[in-house]
Amino acid sequence: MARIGVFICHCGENISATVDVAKVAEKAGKLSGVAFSVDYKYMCSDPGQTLIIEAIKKHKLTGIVVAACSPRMHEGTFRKAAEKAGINPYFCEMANIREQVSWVHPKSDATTQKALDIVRTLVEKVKKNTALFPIKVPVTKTALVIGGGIAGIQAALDIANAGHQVIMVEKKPSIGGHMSQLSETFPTLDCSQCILTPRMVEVAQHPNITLHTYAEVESVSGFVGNFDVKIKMKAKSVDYSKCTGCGACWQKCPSKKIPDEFNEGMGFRTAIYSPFPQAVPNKPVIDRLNCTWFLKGKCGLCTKICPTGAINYDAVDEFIDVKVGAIVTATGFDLKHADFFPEYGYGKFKDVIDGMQFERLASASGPTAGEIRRPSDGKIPEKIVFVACAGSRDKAKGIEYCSKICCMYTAKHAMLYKHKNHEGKAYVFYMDIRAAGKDYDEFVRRAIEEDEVQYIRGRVSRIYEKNGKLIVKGVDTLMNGEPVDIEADMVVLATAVVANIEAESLAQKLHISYNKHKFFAEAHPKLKPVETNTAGIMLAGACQSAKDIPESVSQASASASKVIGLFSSNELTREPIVAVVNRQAPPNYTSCTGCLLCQEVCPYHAIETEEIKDRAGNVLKVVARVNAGLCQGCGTCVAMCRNKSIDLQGFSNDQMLSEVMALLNS
Amino acid sequence: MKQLQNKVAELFDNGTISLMIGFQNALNKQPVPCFITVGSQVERLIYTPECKGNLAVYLHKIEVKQAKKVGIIGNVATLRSLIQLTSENQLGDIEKTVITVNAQNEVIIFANMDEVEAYVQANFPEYTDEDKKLLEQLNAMSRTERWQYWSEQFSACVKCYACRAVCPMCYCPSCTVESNQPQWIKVSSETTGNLEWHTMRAMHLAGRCINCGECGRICPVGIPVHLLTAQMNKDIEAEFGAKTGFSCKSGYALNTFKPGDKEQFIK
Amino acid sequence: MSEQFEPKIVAFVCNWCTYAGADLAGTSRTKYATNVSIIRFPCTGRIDFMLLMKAFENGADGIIVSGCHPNDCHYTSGNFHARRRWIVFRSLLDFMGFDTDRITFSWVSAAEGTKWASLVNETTEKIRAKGAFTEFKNLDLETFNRLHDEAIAK
Amino acid sequence: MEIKNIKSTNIPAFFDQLIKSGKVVVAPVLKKSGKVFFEAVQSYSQVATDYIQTGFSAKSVVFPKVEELFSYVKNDDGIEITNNLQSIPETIVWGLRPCDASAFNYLTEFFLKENPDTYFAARKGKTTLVTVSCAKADDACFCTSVGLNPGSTAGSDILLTIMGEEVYIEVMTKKGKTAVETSATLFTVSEEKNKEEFLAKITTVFSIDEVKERIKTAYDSTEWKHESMGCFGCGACAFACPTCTCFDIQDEGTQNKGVRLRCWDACGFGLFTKHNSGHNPRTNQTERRRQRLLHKFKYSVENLGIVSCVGCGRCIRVCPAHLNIFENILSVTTESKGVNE
Repeated sequence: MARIGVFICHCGENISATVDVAKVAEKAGKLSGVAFSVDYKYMCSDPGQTLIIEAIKKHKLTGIVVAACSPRMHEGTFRKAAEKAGINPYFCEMANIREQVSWVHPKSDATTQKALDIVRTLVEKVKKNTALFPIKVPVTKTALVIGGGIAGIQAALDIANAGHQVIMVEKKPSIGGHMSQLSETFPTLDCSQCILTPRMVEVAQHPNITLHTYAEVESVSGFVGNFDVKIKMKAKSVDYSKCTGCGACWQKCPSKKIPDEFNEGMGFRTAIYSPFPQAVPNKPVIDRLNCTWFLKGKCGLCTKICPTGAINYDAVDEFIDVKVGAIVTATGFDLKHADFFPEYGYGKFKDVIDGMQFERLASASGPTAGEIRRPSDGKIPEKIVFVACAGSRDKAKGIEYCSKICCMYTAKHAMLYKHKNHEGKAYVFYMDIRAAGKDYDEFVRRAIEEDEVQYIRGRVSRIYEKNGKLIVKGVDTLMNGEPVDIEADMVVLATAVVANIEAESLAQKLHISYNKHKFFAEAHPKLKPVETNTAGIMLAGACQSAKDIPESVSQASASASKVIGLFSSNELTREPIVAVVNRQAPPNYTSCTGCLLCQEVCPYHAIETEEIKDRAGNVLKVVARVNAGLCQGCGTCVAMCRNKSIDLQGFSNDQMLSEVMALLNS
Repeated sequence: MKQLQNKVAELFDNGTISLMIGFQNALNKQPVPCFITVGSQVERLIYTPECKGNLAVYLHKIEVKQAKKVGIIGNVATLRSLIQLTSENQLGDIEKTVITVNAQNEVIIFANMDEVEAYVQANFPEYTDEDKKLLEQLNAMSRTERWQYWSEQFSACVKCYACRAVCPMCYCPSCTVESNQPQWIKVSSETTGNLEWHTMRAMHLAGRCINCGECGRICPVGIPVHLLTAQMNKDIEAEFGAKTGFSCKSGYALNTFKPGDKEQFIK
Repeated sequence: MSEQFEPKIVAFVCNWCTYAGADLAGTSRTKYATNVSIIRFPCTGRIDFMLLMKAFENGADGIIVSGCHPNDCHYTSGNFHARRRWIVFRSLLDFMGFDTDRITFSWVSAAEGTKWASLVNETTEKIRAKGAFTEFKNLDLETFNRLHDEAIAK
Repeated sequence: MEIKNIKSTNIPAFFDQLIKSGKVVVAPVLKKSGKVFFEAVQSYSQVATDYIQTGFSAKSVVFPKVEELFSYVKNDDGIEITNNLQSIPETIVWGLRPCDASAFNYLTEFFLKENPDTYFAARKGKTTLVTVSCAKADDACFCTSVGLNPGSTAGSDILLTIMGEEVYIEVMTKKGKTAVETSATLFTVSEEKNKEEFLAKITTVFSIDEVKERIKTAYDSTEWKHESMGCFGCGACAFACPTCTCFDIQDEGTQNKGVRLRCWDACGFGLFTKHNSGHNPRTNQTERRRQRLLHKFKYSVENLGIVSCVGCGRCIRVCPAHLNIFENILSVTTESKGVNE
């Protein structure tokens, strides 16, 4: 016989202001099977929890209903309290009378009645609850890091340094990511490559890290602690075991006029290439789309020249299968460019460039060896206009969010320019200056005050060419919207940060969610900012949202610590909210018919088959079995099983039907 | 008839089958199911266009399963049942020999399910004229008239479950209607419960029913229950392009989805 | 003045989107009608059509079924399976002459607290205008001990 | 017994008088499905006359398919229990066949002999059976094989035999007399007549005495299996049968109110004997069908001295598998002559 305790929380006055909590407690006390009922100011407080624990012990309660806030808030809290009192934590249910009652309805009898209805519903549910026990699954202590930018590098190094194996997958021929393209970094103006490349080398040399460059994640199956990942190793056409990275091949390669991605199209590279001098690994790949051998079937110069015979035109894409326990997704971002800003003439005027192109111009290793020269004629510009928020915070462009890094890098760009051309003039059009980071605002002030960069608060409406100059038309909103025309030699657009172009397809492979801009979604915006809703998959860096380097690195370390935490024990404890196929006495053994129509429904491929055998080992029937490690507890199989042979623990047929009946029968 | 009997006798003789499920004549001249276990009894076997019963349902009987090597005869609806049951992994433990008699009165013994599929696909049946007419009538009614019609029909239901018993697709060893923990549907036969029962049955058969019409034909109180699943199949075919009992590998419309499924009814 | 009819509406919602959306409506203090009570499911895919039938049998005047928008499902595809199930279920109910308008299907995301509030209000108004759901109750009256009770009623 | 005559043209007038008497009149009605079922009617125009046998028997008048035994309401003062016994109306069943009427004798024995059933007693006490003897029969009819005939008066309060323009009335009981008295002027006194030529000719398929004897040892007959192979395990035969009395007690309700119901059940259902443990003593349809048939021809004879099959043939007509009860009985009793396997 059930002995249920009902605990009504006032939540200060959050609930009691509109719900007559005393009446709910009194009426709940009269419900069949309820042995104890009380209301209290703050159930989640220490004294509140003690009250629950004492009541469970004193009244020998078999289950409890805490009517308070949303279970999404405090279910864990009260389940722990129940456990402390000696009952199975899954005999605790929460009635949400705050978010879904007191906060959305006025003080009235109907509101109190609704609270009582919900309490009654949960009382009937908890009567049908069963003791559930956490599921233990083994953990493979290897992490997969997807993406070899600074976030991926940081996460990989942290995990590897903690003594766990890491597999890093990078789709480009080298790790390093966007950071390797940067000239200097704000707010310290230290050289990006100087601080990054040692980290890249560390990754390559770390005994615990296996690096796969020019590789992509093909598919992911399995579940936390036990992911099976298929990695596609794109054909490099170079045998890395033989290649020494001497560079003879790319020096001799005749296809030299290929726009260089690393230099954002402002320089050229060869068909066999290593993206940049400090690349890790510093070994080339053949760009088959541009290689004469692959286009025309002749040339073969690199094979002839290679001293170690490492060139292999017959290489094909290969697939390897790895088993990992956790995944860190650090796939970074892209910048909006081409054709996105027709009004700014991007793509039409050679001297309208984006921020990353400016980085390359300012970089000592860039196409101009660090001299800022305009792309059209190589002249050193006398006037540069920087346009912040090019695309960001612009509903009309479909990007309402702030790209976050542009205020800072625009200030940096202006500064770098001024440092290199003291006589030059730099203008920045901005909407607001968002420089909320350590030493950030000081940095911007320095640009304005010491380097005399002219900041104009207003938007640029148009850029056009006139007499070899770029006319930037804008307004100065601090001067009553007075029109401003600047004759510039070069314009730099701080274009919006957008999700990696392949983010969506990767999210689908990983079964993680993403927002409408295709940035990956964290499990909780505040409390679980690095986890995803899929257990065992973490986020690091700009794949989640626009981030600067320190933020990306912090999040990467946070992800790494989550992974290390996960790897800290040999097995993993999972919530037992999983589906189960019933078991019955012989001769049925189970009511499952083995039609297996449920297999197709399961998003996690958690439904396997099981042979039911008699004592002599003869197979009596083949039925479904749920792999509790894979099952995530959605219950879609339960709703489609015709004779209810599968049920979902915690949301069983018995529980759900009891809830419906109780809600409607007062 | 003789041809059929000889061929079946042969199947017994060469050990292909140990049980033949077929039809025989009975007292009221209606073909009735018969179960032949020795070749010498084959002269009981008949097969006429009146043999409409769907014998596939017997393949779920434990006594039949025990026979292992089973011969079964039937029309296209029966063959469709076999295809659908195969796709639902229900016939794995029986070595079945499938027989039909075509429009030219030739006895066909299928070598395997592929041949059954090919035959079914070449002779895929339409809805009967009578069913078409009834469905049209029902669809032409106003919603409240349809409600009236079905409530009257279901009020007569006595829950004898003959509709379930004759259905080859109703093979669950325990049916949800019999579940008492939780009790989904009342045991007593009152109209709401009857309506729930038939709704559930239709939903569980939607996309699986092979339109043999047996359930409606045998209802002791004459409820045309088969119209529910017939309409469902029509809708499902129109909506998702799925045919039941068409291919052993074709899926089930309700355990799959397309991202572009219609949703104008969803706010 | 006659008292206005207050329909009983049950909402079957998924934990991750609509339930969270309803929580958000609360956190944002968005006011809405008291007529709708939520039953929480892990996913719309879990919602058995029989539960809808039972809700009507037990006196619900209307039902809301709501979950994550397509592509937003926490379990990636539970809502897609649910959607297909509802397509078929609605067509069956309609064929049986059941007023499918009493069931409101919706996608409400965790961010759409306002949508949840207006969905509740609109559904409440719609069901209020339709009046109490009596079809099932009438069936019971009609057939319970039919031979005898009819006569007594005369 | 009183014997009377009425002109067939006066039957509607008699019928309408019965309705006017305030009693519920249950009579065969032709349904849209083309089948004839008993139903409460308001006028003779609703009554079907051209039928061999109704789809279901009239047993539901005294043993409804669902019967409320009592209802309860929980309130602050405790639990209040009420039942419908007082409101059971006086009922006349019109147009049942002699086989069905005789089934009422069996039902009465079954429900009232030991531990009398209050509900049945109340209903039976208020029920008058106006039987019409059979002028037609079909292949399924076999009442003559179980000791009855198309003109049997057993169980009836009144038996009507249509003899051309005249209807021959045998008033068997006081209740019958009361019914006739509602329209006394329509009836004339008649001498006893031979009904034979107005009755259907029904083949006798077996000797009931021989069957009763042989079936004693038929339990282990191997024929049960052959005869039951076709059985799907539905309850159509039991629900159509005038003497099947299996029932299931069900409580339906919520926390605070509910009813206890007696619902028809069938021994042919697999669930009928299934234990909570999952064990089922009757493991297959063969055993279940044997139970049903032995109950009719053996167990009820042992317990109540009555063969509880009345030969109405309904189970043969409704069986989805077209199983035939008398053929089955013949085969198990023929085969088991003498030896048990």
